[in-house]
This record gives sequence, C-alpha cells and structure tokens, in this order.
Amino acid sequence: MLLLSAADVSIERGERRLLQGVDLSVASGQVWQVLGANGVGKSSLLRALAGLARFGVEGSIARFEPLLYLAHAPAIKGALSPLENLRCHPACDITSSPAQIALALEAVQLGGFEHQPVGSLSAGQQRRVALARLLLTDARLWLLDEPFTALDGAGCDWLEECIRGHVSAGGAVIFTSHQPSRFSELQQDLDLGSYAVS
Amino acid sequence: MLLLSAADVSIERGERRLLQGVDLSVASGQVWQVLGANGVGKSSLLRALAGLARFGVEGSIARFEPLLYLAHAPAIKGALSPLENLRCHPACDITSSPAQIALALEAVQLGGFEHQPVGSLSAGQQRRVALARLLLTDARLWLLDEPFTALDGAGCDWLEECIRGHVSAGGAVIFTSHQPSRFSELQQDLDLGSYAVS
Amino acid sequence: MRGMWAFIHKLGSPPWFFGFSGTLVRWLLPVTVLLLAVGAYWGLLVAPPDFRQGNSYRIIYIHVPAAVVALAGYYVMAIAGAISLIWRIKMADVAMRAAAPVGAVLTAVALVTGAIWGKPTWGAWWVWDARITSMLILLFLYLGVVALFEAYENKTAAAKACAVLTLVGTVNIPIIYKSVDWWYSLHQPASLKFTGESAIDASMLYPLLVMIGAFYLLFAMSMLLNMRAELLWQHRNAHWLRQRLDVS
Amino acid sequence: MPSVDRPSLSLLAAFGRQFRRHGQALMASLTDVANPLLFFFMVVTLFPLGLGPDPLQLASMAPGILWVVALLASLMVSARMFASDFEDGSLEQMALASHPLSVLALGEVAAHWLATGCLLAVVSPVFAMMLGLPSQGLGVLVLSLLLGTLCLTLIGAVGSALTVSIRRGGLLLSLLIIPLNVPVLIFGTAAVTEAVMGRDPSTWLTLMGALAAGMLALAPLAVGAALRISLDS
Amino acid sequence: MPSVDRPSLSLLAAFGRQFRRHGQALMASLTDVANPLLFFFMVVTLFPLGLGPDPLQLASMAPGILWVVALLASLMVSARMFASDFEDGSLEQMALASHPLSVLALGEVAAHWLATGCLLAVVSPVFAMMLGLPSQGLGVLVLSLLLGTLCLTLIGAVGSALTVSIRRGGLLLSLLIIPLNVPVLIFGTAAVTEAVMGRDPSTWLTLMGALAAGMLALAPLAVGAALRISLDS
Ligand code: HEM
Ligand SMILES: Nc1ncnc2c1ncn2[C@@H]1O[C@H](COP(=O)(O)OP(=O)(O)OP(=O)(O)O)[C@@H](O)[C@H]1O
Ligand SMILES: Nc1ncnc2c1ncn2[C@@H]1O[C@H](COP(=O)(O)OP(=O)(O)OP(=O)(O)O)[C@@H](O)[C@H]1O
Ligand SMILES: [Mg+2]
Ligand SMILES: [Mg+2]
Repeated sequence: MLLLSAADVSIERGERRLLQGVDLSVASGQVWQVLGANGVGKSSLLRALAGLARFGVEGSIARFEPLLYLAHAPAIKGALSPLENLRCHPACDITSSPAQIALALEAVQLGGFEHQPVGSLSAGQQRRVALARLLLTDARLWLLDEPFTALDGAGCDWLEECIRGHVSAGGAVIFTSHQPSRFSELQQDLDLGSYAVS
Repeated sequence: MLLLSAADVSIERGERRLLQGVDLSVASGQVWQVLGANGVGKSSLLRALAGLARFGVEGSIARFEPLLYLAHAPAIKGALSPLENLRCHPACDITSSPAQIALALEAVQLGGFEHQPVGSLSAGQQRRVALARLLLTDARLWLLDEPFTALDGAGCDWLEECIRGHVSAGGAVIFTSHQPSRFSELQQDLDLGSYAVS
Repeated sequence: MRGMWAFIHKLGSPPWFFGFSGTLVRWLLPVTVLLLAVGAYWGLLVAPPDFRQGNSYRIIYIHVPAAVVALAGYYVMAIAGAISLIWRIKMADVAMRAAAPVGAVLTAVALVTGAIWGKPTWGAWWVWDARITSMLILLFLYLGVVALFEAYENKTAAAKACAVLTLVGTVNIPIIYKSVDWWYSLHQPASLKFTGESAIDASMLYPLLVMIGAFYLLFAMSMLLNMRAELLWQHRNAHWLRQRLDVS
Repeated sequence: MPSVDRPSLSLLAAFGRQFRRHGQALMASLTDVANPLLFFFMVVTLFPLGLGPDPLQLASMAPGILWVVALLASLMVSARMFASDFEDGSLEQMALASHPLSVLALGEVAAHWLATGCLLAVVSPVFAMMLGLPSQGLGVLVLSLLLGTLCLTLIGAVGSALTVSIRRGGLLLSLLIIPLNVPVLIFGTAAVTEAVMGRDPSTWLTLMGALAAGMLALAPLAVGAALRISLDS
Repeated sequence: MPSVDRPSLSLLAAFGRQFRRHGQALMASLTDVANPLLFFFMVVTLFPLGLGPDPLQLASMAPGILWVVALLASLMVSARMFASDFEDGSLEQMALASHPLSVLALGEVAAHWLATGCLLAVVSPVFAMMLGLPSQGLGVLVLSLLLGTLCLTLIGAVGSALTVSIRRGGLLLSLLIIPLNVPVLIFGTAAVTEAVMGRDPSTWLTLMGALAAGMLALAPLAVGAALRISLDS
C-alpha cells in the first residue's frame, strides 16, 4: 500500500531554493533513509512531507494520515515528568492508559525515572522519552529526523528493532541519519545531493 | 605535561550517587573518550572536570586553565549571526579579528552563512558554528561533550583532523561519544560503566 | 576568646549540635509552656479591661509579641545567612532555613491579629500606615526566602541561594524601613492613630512582657526543632545518627 | 489520502489534555498557585507606596489600580504564551494532530487564564478592601474582571501566536493588540465606577459580556491560523 | 595549576563584548525593547480612563503613577534577563571565562538597562505631559528615573540570577525583588513630588544616587555568586 507519494517537489527557504524535482513514493514495508550533507535540506524535506511547510514548497505531496513526525526538537516539556509528557502529548495521538505508558517507558530503559522532571534527565534519556511515543502511536507512516542522535549503542539497537517491527507490521519509515545504514536489506536511500540546487 | 588530574572523584545528582572513585590523569598529546550508557554520568563528569559543578562532587580535581568546554547546549544565540556569535562568545576567549573568524567559518563550511541568523541554520550548521571556536581558541585542554552530534561525514572527518592537530601540537582532548572510536592509536578509553554506582 | 571559637566550631559539627540542641529543647520546652500559660492567664483573665476598648484590647498579648519577635527573627536569619556565605559553615544554612518559616508565621500572625483588632478600633481591616506596611514587606521578605528554598531541587544550592538573598535583604532592610517611615511622613498623617495616647498601665504591661519573653522562647524552640528535623533528614544515612538513635 | 479508522480521542478530551499539559507545566506544585497570588498582592502594595496612603484617594483609584494589575498580569503571561511550545517543537506536533489546532490552543489559553486572570478575579475583593473600595463595588469588580481577563488573555493569545516565530520586528504586531485591549479596560473600569457610585453597571457588563463572547468565538480561529503561519515561516 | 600566559582580553573588553552580545540579541528581538515602552504607554493611557479625566487629580498623582509603572516594566524585563543564557549554555561559558563572572554579567545588565530603563527615562516626559505633570517636575523625573531604573535593573538582575535555574519559578522573581524595590519607588516619587511643589528635591535625589552607587558595587557580586549557584544546582 502506498503511504506517501511526492512528485516533483521543490523547496525554498529564505529566498534560496534548496531542492528541486524530488520524487518519492513510500509503500508499507519500506524504510527510507534520507541522506545528504549538513544544510542540504533533509529536515526541510521532512517537514514538507509531514505537511508542516506550505510556503516555499512546490509540487504535489499526498500522505496517509495520521502520521508520526519526530523533529530535531523533541516536543517534550522539561518541567513535566516522562509520564505526564506522554500522557498529554501535544499531537494527541496517544490513547494508551498510564499503565501502558509506564510499560513503554520501561522498554526505553526509563523505569524508575517516570516521575522525575524530564529537564533533569540526561540528553539520551530525554531522547528516549520522545522515542517512547513510537510504542504508543498507531500511525503507519513515521517521519523521523535524526532519531539515533544521543542514543547509546543499546538504544540504537532498540530503535532499529522498533523500526524493523513497525515495517514488518505494514508500516513505513522515512528517517534521516548521518550514521552508516543499519537496515541494509530493507532500506532504500534518498540522496538529496542529487536534487540540491547549487 | 599533565593537563588534568582527577583523583577519587565521586558525583552525586539529585540525591543519587552516580559515579564513585573515578581516577583520571590527562597529559598533553592524549585523546580520551569517555564511554558509558545513556544516563551513566558522562556529561556530569565533564562538567565536574571543567569546574562547573561543586555541590555533589567530591574528590580532588586539578586542571590546567584556561580550558575549553563544549556542552550539549552550544552557547549560541539564534538571533545573532555566526560572525557575531563568535565575536562576542560568552567565554571571552576569542581574541581573533573578524577576518580570522570569517576564515574559521569558511573552514567549517559556513562560508556564505556568516551573516544569517544562526537560528535559521540547519542543526549540523549550528553545531559547526559552535565548533568553529576550536580554531580560534588557544586553550590546551578541550572537554567536548558529544561533539560529533549532528555532523555529516565530512564534518566528522574535519573534527577528527582538528582534534588530531590539536593533540599533536601538545594539547589534550577529553570527549564523549556514542560512535565507534576514531583515534584508535592515540585514544584512551574511560569506561564509566565500571565506576557507576548501581 | 579561644573558648568561644571552640564553641562556635563545635556548633558547626552536626553530631555535637544534634546532642546539644536535644538537651536545650528538653530544658526550653517546660519553661516556654509555663511562660505562655502564665502570660495568657494573666493577660486574658487577670489584667483589667481597657477603659475605652473594653476587652478587645487583649489581642495585644498575641499581636505585640508576635510582631516584636518576627522583627528580631529576620536578623537571626540574616546573620545565619552571612555566616553561611562567609565562613561556609553548613550549620548556618540549616539555621537560616529553620528561622524563615517561623518568622513568616509570626509575621502573618501579627498582621492577622492586627487586622482583626483594626476592624473594631479603626473601622477598617487595613490602613496604609508606615509600620503596618513595613510589616507587610517583612512578610514578603520571609516568604521570598521560604519560596526560594522550596523552589530549588538541590538543597545545598537552595541554602546558598537563600543566603545571597538574605544578605542582599539585610543590606536593604534599614533602608526599606527608613524609607517607609519617610513615605508616611511625607504625606499628611492618617486620621487614625496607631498607638493609644495613654501610656500603657503596669497591670497590662507586665503580662505583655511575660508574653514577649514566651514568644522569644517559642521562636528559639521552633527554630531548634526545625533544625533537628533538617539534620535528621540530611544525615539519615550517616553513621553517627544511626548510632545515636539506636542508643536512645 | 483518507485517514485510517481508529479509536481516537474526542475533541473534548484533546482539549482537556492540552489544558492539563499546560496547566501542569504552569502549576505542578502548590507554590505555583501561590506565586501569582503573591505577585498580585505585592503589586497592589506598590500603588499606595507610590500614590500615598490617603484612604479616600486610594479608594477612588481602586478600580483603575486593579485593572492595571490585571492588564499587567495578562501581558506578562501572553508575552511568552506559545514561546516554549514553539521552541521545543510542541507546536509542530499540535499542528499535526487530527484535532483542530484552534481547539488545542484554546486548551492552553484556558489553563493560562485560570492561573492568572480567573485567579486574580476571585481574590480581587481582598485587594479591593485593602484599597478601601466601597463594598457595593465588589461583586461587579469580580464579574468584570472575570469577563475582562478572559478577553485580555484571548487577545494576548492572538498576539502571541502572531509573533511567536518572529526574530525581528514584533513591534508592529504588538501594536495591533493595544487597540483591542483598550475597550476592555474602558468597560471594566466604567462598570466598577458606576457600581461604586450606586448606579446600574449592567450596560457596561453586558458590553463586556458581548465582547468576551465574541472573542471566545473569534480568537481561537485567529490563534489557530496565526500559529500555522508562524510554524511555516 | 597555573594559567598559561597569552594575549588575553582586557576586563573592559570582556565587559564590552558581553554588552554587545546581549545588546545585539535584545535589539534583534525588537519586541523586548518595545514591550516595556508599550506597556508604559498603555498603562499611562489607562489611568485617565480609570480615574476620570479630572486634570488636577491626575497631575497630583502623575509621579506615583509613572514610578509604579516604571517599576512594573522593569519587573517584566528582568523576568527573563538570564533565562536564554541559561538555556543555551552561554552562562556556563561565562562562568568558565578567565574574567570574573560578575563583570561579564554586568555587561548584560548594562545592555538591559540601556534598552529599557534608560529608554523609559528618556521618553518619560512625553508620558508625564500626557498626565499633566507640571513642567518644573520633568527634569527631576528624568533624572530620578535614570538613577532609579538603574537600581531596579540591578536588583532585578540579582533576582533573575537567583531564579534562573528554577523550572517553575516565573513569578517567584517578583516576590524576591519587589520588597527590595520599595525604597527606590519611595525616593523616586518623593523627589518628583517635591520638585512639582517647587521645593528642593536634592535630598531624595542624593539618597537615590547613593542607593544606585551602593547597588552598583554590591549587585554584581551578588549576581555573580547567584549565577554560580544556579549553574550548580
Ligand atoms: C494589620 C495591622 C497591624 C500590623 C501589621 C501591626 C504591626 C505591629 C508591629 C510590627 C508592632 C511592633 C512594633 C514595635 O515593636 O516597635 C505592633 C505593636 C503594637 N500594635 Fe500593631 N499592628 C497592626 C494593627 C494594630 C491595631 C489595629 C492596633 C490597635 C489599635 C495595634 C496596636 C499595637 C500596639 C498597642 C502595639 C504595642 C507597641 C507600641 O505601642 O508601639 N496594632 N504592631
Ligand atoms: N538536576 C538533576 N537532578 C537530578 N538528577 C539529575 C540531574 N541532572 C542529571 N541527573 C541524572 O544524572 C544522570 C546522569 O546524567 P548525565 O547527563 O551526566 O548522563 P550522560 O552520561 O551524559 O548521558 P547521555 O549519554 O544521555 O548524555 C541521569 O540519570 C540523570 O537523570
Ligand atoms: N527559516 C529559514 N530561513 C532561511 N534559511 C533557512 C531557514 N531554515 C533553514 N534554512 C536553510 O535551509 C537549509 C537546509 O536546512 P535543513 O535544516 O533542512 O538542513 P538539513 O539537511 O536537515 O541539515 P542537518 O544535517 O544539519 O540537519 C540550510 O542551509 C539553512 O540555512
Ligand atoms: Mg536536519
Ligand atoms: Mg550527556
């Protein structure tokens, strides 16, 4: 099943055209890694695919909603605990009970930190709070902007497993990362270098 | 020459003891990578080594000052341009002229972005603004908390070169990273797992 | 002189202080209760009614002691704060932390009893008199210290922050009080007089003095008890405390 | 493409979550409820210190003083109402939710209003009595503050939504809010003054009620649209 | 261990850099500069609305009104004086600089004062004339506001430094600093009132000058100490 299709997308930011003629169609069961140097426009493309950017975006984008989008900024409030943060997530897509949320936090190795303000957790732990949402959502299309950032080895392995599980259940994932590819057999690459406007 | 020596350091945060009995001495020419899982206390240790944390830190730490410390938070103002940010860096250790700063920005591939507000740069580009400081300081001891985050391949290579150059000129670097080690022959590892208080 | 330094040094050691304060409280408690009982009985039942205000004046036996001790309390707190910052004695942190809520409560008591008293005597709950206003400001100063301490998660940092605040406050307090006095005298005096013209009669004064003494002791005792509670919490894992609690 | 069928949050529940999220962030502990109260208390104290302690003069100024304090509180709050949501990426997530952005934003606005305007209105009789406002004005004061701070918060939310992404030049947009705030202040002080003088304040209260109702209908839409524009710039 | 010998920034240059950094960041977000002014403007227009347009009464209260409003405006500004520095890690870097933290912080405070208090003092005659303050009070008003807002900003800086690391501490700041601001308010209104009445305001101005000088000596130390504590919590 096609979950996202983008045709001839071009992106402009701050009077400068970044990308031109990007074509992409993502079917369920696929993992796409968006590649490219710093500043080439990966995050801008992801925002456009999620439907957050309209000004400066041309071309046609159709997507299967609801989707899950995880940006550089994790949408997590430092003053709230992990439990509260997930319970009242601003995307309003988590319908799980507190017990289920606590289980998800357990899964990302945050057992025991459920009630501590997120602001006093370590960088990787904060990232894990944001990622725990992956276990609680039922969105089929995931757009993840550098999800492996700040995670330790075990955390990266967990995320890899999580993504593999999601696509094998019929979902699809588009993610950006500067690290070497992890999903060799599943994965398809979208190298933005070839669409960049110099 | 010894640039940092820490003996029997223990660290407590939020009523919880994280690390105990950490010993470390760093001489010029050395590169130390601090290893450990998320939340083990790497950033807390770096802050203590830099002299930023006193409450909850026990043991003796002596360091060669001035040092350069780069935290998770990059100390960069989004409303200012890269040039302005480096010109008036809060650590006040950059005495270079604007032309030299522009050269450093060129070296981190930010030529052309000197006058754009940093807030509108990409994640990796913002990181590069913070890293450009490495080219402008004359501190001999560098404490870098996950400096490779958000950098693309070329950026990581540049940073590796930069660190190699620094230690071969008699400096020393302590850094944290979850990525595989890059300085195999030079590098020494400090695995905090063995000092962690369970 | 050396004896005094030795004493101060001992005061700074938690185990010694814990024992010392325990003995002190054991002695203070009966004396305070006795004084309070005597003062209350004397003031509320024995002393004659005021010829103009009738029995309503008897509230001074709470109002005045509370006000007087609340003012003195700030200086205790400020001195503790200064010691904590300058000589870095941890016990001073504990003392400062212990004084603030007691002082705040006493100030609040003075304000509330004053307001209750003001309604029958002045016909208003509140007037903007210099002394009353400065009492209100004192309440804010106390509450500031309490709130700042509560707001910090790290209690060592909290104590240091409060010490900085009280120190800045101490430098300012004389200025604040003087300025409020000037503020009042700059404008026309209010039509209501704060203190009665007639000098207070001895039969009313003595019980008042007893009550003031009792409130001083009450303040000291509350502070000591607060300090002991804080020490118990801080050193809940310490060896000396375990030992002491097992013994007693 | 069509949306998948799933058991989803009702609109009201989504509003409630947003309200809770922000409410919790605002006042997770008791100190945080006490803080706005103390703030009002202290600011009210400043006026007699500045204007002199004459009771008659103070009483005549009381409505104006209380309204200024309400305005200040709403201004302080709305200055950063959506700022932290914008910075930490929450706003993007709200925009992606399947519920209208305006409803979610209204949840936050409601939490803000409860913590400031509503609270101020409820405790305002204490301050009014300290300033010597005649007691026949108290009821109208509370009512007008309830309605008025609702308007102020909603207007502030629109302004905040418009300016949240702007690094340079928020001046123009802030200027747009002022003309909207002035009627609230005029109606509010007029109502209280009339009541104190023993006249019927219902005209002013009705006007204010109408304003609040209009704002309640209009402002969420404006906030939603403004937030989308801000996200997209 | 000893410090390495190198050509380093003079203390004054370091102060200047901090000043520039913050001044630029402030100017870049014009709202921060405009808001106190706008607030001032709104409140000053509100008072005639709330008090009735009697010019004599207004004129007699003008000093008090202007001073209270100046105090509130400075409160709004100091609420976030070091907040962004704390969040983005600049404060840590300042603490590591080889120059005293208090001097660097003073650079920021100076930028803040110029952008708000000083600006307010300079434009205050316009507002004073709107309220009908007799013209013989204008000079003293400006002078007292210049000195007074300096005190207010310095006290605000201490409060801001103490509360910057507190996650839920928005209004706590006002609790800490308003009581300390009382003398400034009283001296300021007294000076202007005396001048308007044709008497000599120099006693009050001297007092205020002494206060400002004392603050200038004391506050930077307190700010430095408080910032270090905040960083360490
Ligand atoms: C909320 C209102 C009030 C406050 C905050 C207040 C505050 C104070 C304070 C601080 C003192 C101690 C002064 C010192 O030790 O120098 C005091 C003493 C006293 N107050 Fe009040 N007061 C209030 C209302 C009243 C009222 C309504 C009365 C009676 C009409 C009153 C009568 C007295 C008397 C007789 C003293 C004894 C000390 C003296 O005469 O100076 N107070 N009050
Ligand atoms: N202010 C605080 N209050 C309470 N606990 C804290 C505070 N700051 C940090 N911690 C705890 O200290 C631990 C170590 O944090 P630190 O940031 O040093 O980890 P780290 O090793 O750098 O992890 P990461 O790889 O995720 O960056 C974490 O478990 C965190 O919860
Ligand atoms: N608001 C804006 N105004 C002007 N230019 C912008 C704005 N936002 C982004 N840009 C520019 O768009 C380009 C692409 O940014 P984007 O964040 O998409 O890069 P990226 O590929 O995600 O890089 P990274 O790997 O560093 O995350 C950058 O050069 C940046 O300067
Ligand atoms: Mg990116
Ligand atoms: Mg870390």
